[in-house]
Amino acid sequence: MEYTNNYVIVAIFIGLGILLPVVALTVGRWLRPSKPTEIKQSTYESGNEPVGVGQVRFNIRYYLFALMFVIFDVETVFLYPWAVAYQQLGLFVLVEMLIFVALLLIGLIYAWKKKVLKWNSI
Amino acid sequence: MSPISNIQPLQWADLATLAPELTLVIAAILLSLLDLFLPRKINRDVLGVLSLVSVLVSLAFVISKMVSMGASADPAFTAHAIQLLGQSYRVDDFANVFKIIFLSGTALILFMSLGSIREDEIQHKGEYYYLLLPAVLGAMIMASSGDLITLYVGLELLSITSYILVGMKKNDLKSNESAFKYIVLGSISSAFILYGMSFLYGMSGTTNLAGIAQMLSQHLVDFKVLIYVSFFLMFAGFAFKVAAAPFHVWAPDVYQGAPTPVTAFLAVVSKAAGFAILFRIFYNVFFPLGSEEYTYMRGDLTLSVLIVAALAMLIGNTAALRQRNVKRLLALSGVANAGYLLVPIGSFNLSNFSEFGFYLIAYLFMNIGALAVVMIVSRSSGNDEVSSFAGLYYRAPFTAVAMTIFILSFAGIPLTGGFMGKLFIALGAAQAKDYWIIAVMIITSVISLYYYFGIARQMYMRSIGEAFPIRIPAPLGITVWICAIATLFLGVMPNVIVDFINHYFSISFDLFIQMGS
Amino acid sequence: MGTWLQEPLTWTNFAIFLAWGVVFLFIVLGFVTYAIYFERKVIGWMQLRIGPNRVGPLGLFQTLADIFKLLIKEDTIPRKADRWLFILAPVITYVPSFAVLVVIPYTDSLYFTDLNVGLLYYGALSCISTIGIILAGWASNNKYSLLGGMRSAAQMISYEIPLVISVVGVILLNGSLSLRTIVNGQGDYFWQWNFLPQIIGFVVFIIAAVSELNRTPFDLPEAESELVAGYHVEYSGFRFAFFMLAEYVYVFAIASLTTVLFLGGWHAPFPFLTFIPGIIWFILKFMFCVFFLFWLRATMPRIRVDQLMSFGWKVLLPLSLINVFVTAIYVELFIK
Amino acid sequence: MANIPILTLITLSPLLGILILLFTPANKNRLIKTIGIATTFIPFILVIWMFLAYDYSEKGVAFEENLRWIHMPLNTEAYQGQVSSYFIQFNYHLAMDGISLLLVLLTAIVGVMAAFASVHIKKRWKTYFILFLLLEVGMFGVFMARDLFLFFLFFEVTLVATYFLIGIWGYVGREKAANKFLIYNGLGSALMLIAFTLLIATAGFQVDQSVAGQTHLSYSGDLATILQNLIQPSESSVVLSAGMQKTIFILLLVAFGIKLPIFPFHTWMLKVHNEAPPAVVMIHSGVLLKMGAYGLIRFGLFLFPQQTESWATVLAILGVINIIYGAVLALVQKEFKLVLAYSSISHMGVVLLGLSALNEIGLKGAMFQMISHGLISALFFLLVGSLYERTHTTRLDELGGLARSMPFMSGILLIAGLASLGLPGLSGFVGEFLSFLGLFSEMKVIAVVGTLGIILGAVYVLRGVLGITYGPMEDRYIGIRDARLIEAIPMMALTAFIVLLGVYPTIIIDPLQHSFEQFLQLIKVGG
Amino acid sequence: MSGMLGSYLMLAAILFCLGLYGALTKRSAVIVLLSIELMLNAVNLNLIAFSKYGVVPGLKGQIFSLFNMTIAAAEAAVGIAILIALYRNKGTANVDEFNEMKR
Repeated sequence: MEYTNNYVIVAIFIGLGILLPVVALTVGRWLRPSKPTEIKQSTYESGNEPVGVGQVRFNIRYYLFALMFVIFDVETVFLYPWAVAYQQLGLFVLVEMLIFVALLLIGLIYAWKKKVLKWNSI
Repeated sequence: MSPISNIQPLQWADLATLAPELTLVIAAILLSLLDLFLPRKINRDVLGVLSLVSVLVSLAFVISKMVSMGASADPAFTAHAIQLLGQSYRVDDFANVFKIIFLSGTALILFMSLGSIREDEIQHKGEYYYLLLPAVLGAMIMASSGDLITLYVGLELLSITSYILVGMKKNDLKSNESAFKYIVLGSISSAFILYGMSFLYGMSGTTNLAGIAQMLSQHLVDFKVLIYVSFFLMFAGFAFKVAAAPFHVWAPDVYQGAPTPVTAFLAVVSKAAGFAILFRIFYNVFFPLGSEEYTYMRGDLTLSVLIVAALAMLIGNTAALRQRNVKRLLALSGVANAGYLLVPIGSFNLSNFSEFGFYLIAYLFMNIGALAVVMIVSRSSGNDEVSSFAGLYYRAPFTAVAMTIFILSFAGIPLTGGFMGKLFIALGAAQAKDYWIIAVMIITSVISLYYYFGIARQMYMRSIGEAFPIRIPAPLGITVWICAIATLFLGVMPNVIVDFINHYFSISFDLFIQMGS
Repeated sequence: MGTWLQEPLTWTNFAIFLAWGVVFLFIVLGFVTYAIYFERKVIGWMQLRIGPNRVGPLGLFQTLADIFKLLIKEDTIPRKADRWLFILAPVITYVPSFAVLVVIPYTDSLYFTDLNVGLLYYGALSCISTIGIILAGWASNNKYSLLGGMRSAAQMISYEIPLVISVVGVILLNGSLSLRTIVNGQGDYFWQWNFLPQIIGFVVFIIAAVSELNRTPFDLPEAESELVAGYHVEYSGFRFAFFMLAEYVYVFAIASLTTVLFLGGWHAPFPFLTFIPGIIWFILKFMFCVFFLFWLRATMPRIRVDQLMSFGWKVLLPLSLINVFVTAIYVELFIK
Repeated sequence: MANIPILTLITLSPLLGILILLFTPANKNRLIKTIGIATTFIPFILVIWMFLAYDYSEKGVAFEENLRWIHMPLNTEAYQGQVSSYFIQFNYHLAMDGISLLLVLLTAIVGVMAAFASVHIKKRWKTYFILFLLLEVGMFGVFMARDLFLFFLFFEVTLVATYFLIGIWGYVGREKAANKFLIYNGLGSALMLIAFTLLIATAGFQVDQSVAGQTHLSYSGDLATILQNLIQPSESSVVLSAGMQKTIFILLLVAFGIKLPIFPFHTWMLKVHNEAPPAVVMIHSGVLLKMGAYGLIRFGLFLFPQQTESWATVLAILGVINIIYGAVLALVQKEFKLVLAYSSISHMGVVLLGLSALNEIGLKGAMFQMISHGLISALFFLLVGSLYERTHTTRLDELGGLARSMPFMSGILLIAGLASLGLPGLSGFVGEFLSFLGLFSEMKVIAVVGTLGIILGAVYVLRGVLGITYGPMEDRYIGIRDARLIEAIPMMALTAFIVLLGVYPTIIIDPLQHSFEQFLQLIKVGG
Repeated sequence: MSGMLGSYLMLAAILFCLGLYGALTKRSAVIVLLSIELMLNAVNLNLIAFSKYGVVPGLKGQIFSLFNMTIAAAEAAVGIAILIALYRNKGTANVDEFNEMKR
């Protein structure tokens, strides 16, 4: 069984995926006009003069959600192998995973109570 | 899929063995929920009391387990360890001794925090109380693990919780900053440990300590270089965790920035836990090496442990000379003490674990006691400078006397636990014929006299203008005196502890993890 | 197609793989072209409009014209932009969208690869697009873009979790991450398809998937009324086209994935209908999914950002976890 | 009589005072002083009684107490089945021989006198007397302990107590002095501890097979065991290599040399003499310095006779350097306390000389010199304390003609001076004479050079003493009064002892008779 | 396949060193945290290489790396949380300016 073949195809797909933008943009470069002006290249701000810096400080909420994501996403690292092997394992494994997920749920409740999940502005 | 069928799941019966750990887990969960749903106006000291209770319950479980195991053990020590989960978790007397140390240290810290932590210092007192539980749980897992994975999980449970605890003073810049330094350097050290572990795994194909030991000793010749590499990587990481020089740079900053009880936790429980795995891994994996023509290898490894020990003593003690902040000073003294504690690990002799355990216990009491005094003093003066001790003798004579006891113990003056511990360690090293390390130990203690007695000088020989008495919260006062009495007791009657350890502990059955079973 | 996978890797085989890849690429591009057309038509129809009808018969060449327009349009890169990231961002967004398609099985024999971690592969790669979007927002050095990018990131990561967990139920039932095995696990009666036993998971999956696509009602990152166009406000010409392309390729991917995971893939709804080839069934189901997505867009208003976040965390996530356990207990009781 | 633990009683009797003091209100100043002074009499009386009851022919065997204290088991797994127990053992072992007896006696006497002198202490009497009595416990213990661990313990007790006594009650420079004291002595005790550790781990090893089928291994700090193993090793004991012996000997030499003090390590002691309260200096100069010499005899000479022999010349040279250096510097000091400090260095040089003779006369001389110097310097500092009380200075250029306003104290000062310069008939003479006599038979040149120092001694003592008592008196000293009764009593008592020893030296030479016998035998055998 | 193993190990070593270098020298706190993740991932690579091409191939290495990922995530989460608190109080994420405590 040449299992590697699967990954060769994966590689081909990724390669094609990269190739398309490269080709398209290169072709586009030949076809499209290029007449840059100062105004064209300025930052768009609904037609007004840009104010302040573009890279504004964003809401702290974003970080909190990022943290939550990191924690819960990694949980799936355990859920997936568990789910795959589940049918071959005993009842105890169910209990163990139940405990594991219950702990995470407690984490969710914690975040909930601490108003982490409440979005209050942009 | 054969590997799956090899996994030995947890049995219901194992839960009884895990009672101490489970107590803490359940308590931590329930307390965190309680904290969430309890109305704001209820004082969170309730949670502190409950945490303390759960730690004590867990301690009771550990002791009863230890006693029952000791009773059932036949003379050949065969039934001395209970192994769970395919030998990845292991309840033996080595672990139990450490667990007792961790739990009693945590209990003292919790007790002294009760009523003495101010709301403006730590805003979420409830969190502080129940976060100590997973931290100590991590330490317990570390002491009990027989497998690299379990070990690492325990280590990180402890570390990550400690990072949070250090940053507990959310609005205090120092606390934030020290937490950040701690997490950066702590994670780097974890990475080192992990990197070393990965080589161990690579050489043996297993993460079980016994399996690794077996493979390494069988294929020593093939892996010579890798063994050194993994040893030094792991040792660097562990030296970080126990704050041994030259990997100690984080300690002063972190100790200074952390809330004082957390400092005590880091100085005692966290450090002890680091030593627990250091001991376990080195004795299981690295030091049994050196059959026949490769004895030099073990020599190299132990020598490097001793060198780090010597460096820690030298650097810790000399750097402490310049400190004006008590917590930084204690951090550096902690570095030196890490050096003392490394000596029994690096020198082979017949009593190293009891020496080590004894000194660790002595260190626990003197350190917690000293930090409790620091708490008392900084409550009244608002800072942690050495100069805030000025005239303490006039303002709180008994506390000053207790502090003197701790200082004497730190400095290694007889009739205190600290002296006894150092003496035992020195004698052990002498048995192993590592004479030079004795010299380093004792000479550096002389250097330490200067800064330890600097505190005494402030307390007795300096005075501040008005000598109004200091108000001491009862739990703090009691903690100080428990520690002082324990320190003296250890100095006068060291037999009690040493006999206890020696009665239960057996090197070959408690420290080394056997294959099979 | 599956048989080639068994053969040793030679240059000839490689060339065949490559050829099929290119063919597939064009199929996908064709799909995108006409999906856009179809979408406009459907929405027009639902809103009692006509939709595109000028370019070509029935407006069939409208999209082609659009593409050509984009191709010859001048391409500006703002002076303040982080040039390299700006160029890279659309590529990063697009490449995973195409690469995930490799694991989708269309019939029992028509598939490109049969990775044993297929589902995981899909989840892992689709996450990368988020990075492209954030990069685009950041590199434009524009307030709208940045906010759009951040919103998109927040939304995507919030819905990623329910999405990923909702399929755990399917994995539990089949004991495999290979999509082909998962389809084979579903029977020829439609009630044997996963969407009924896994109804909670299915609903969560659909909602989360729509959100992942950044489509209405979850199209906040590109909310025209607030953020002008979100993260791609500074993009023009073909660079912009790649963001659109990525979005529609993901429509393709999600529709196929839904079909595969929950709608029985190439299986017929009843055994007596098996005489119709699997590929037809697949395409039917697939078309239905695509249509459903367009339908949603025409029907639903955009929801508020706070509603969006709390819905993801407070409803979908607990639901998907519950689903996992209900399924596990079901498997424990009835299957093992 | 043997049932009474007399040694423990002597050692720990000051603790009784401490206990009483703990429950005395801190503001009852007279009561505290009374308790403090009274407590020092208990050991004093006990020691006198013991001194009289001491049976020279029995070598003080009657006075020995040995209790098991710290018993630290070691792991026996390595020897499974062969060894039934394996442990480290430290005993509470006190004993008495001639050397100890004399020094304990000295301690008791100086202790009482210093307690009297403590009336000058101005503040915090309670803490002061607690520490003072603790110091006394330590000193008794040091001289009686026959276990290395116990010895070290008592040694450190004196260290800590003295540190606080200097640091809290000293003069302006007290903190620096206390620190210097601490660091030097800490270093000394550290070296000592290293030496002891090595000794315990090697010579302290013992195999006990007395019960059939049971082997008991032990490491012990017991001096008798170590002596046995070093001098007459059995086949089971660890034989120390020559290098090891040398290392340990040098470590001990430096450790006790700091305490003694031997020339390059002496600077700390000047500070202490200058800054500590006089009552503490009495103890310090009178007794604590002797601990160095005692340690050198007990652990250096007795345990390592061969090493001592080969190092005798070095010791002698060091002694001479001490004598000359001390004497020369004493000559040029302007501060009387420093004159005394340097004279102490000089006199301790004599002790070293006596020891390095390695014959009976020399050793006895050294011991005698220790006792005598203890008494004399105690007397000196008693006087200094009283003097400072009145004049608030002890600088020679600011003092003079005090004989007129305080004849009694001046007289005593003169006697002390004469004793110090070695006038026959006073105690100082006997010690110096015997020491030099002993050395003359061994190393003539060195002895001659040493004698020169003694001549210098006469000059600086007289310069100092006469400068204070005679000459022009400054006006501000006119009104000052002579000694009060509470000051006069200890002065007279000390003077009496000095005279007694001068005219009747055998009273303390006799007890020494047997103490050196074994050592001298070994020297002869080895030589 | 041992050549394979060697190159993986080398790659892991390079990544580890890069991470270490970044963690110790970079000025931006976020990059410091990222560098640490890089170190941890280098270890994961090592483990997986060993589990595939090692002397004794087996699944344990992969299991180990799963645990590592989780732990690394938790660590990163806490690290970012602490950094946010610090940033709120201090107003900068520049490591060089974290010098509140006396040397």
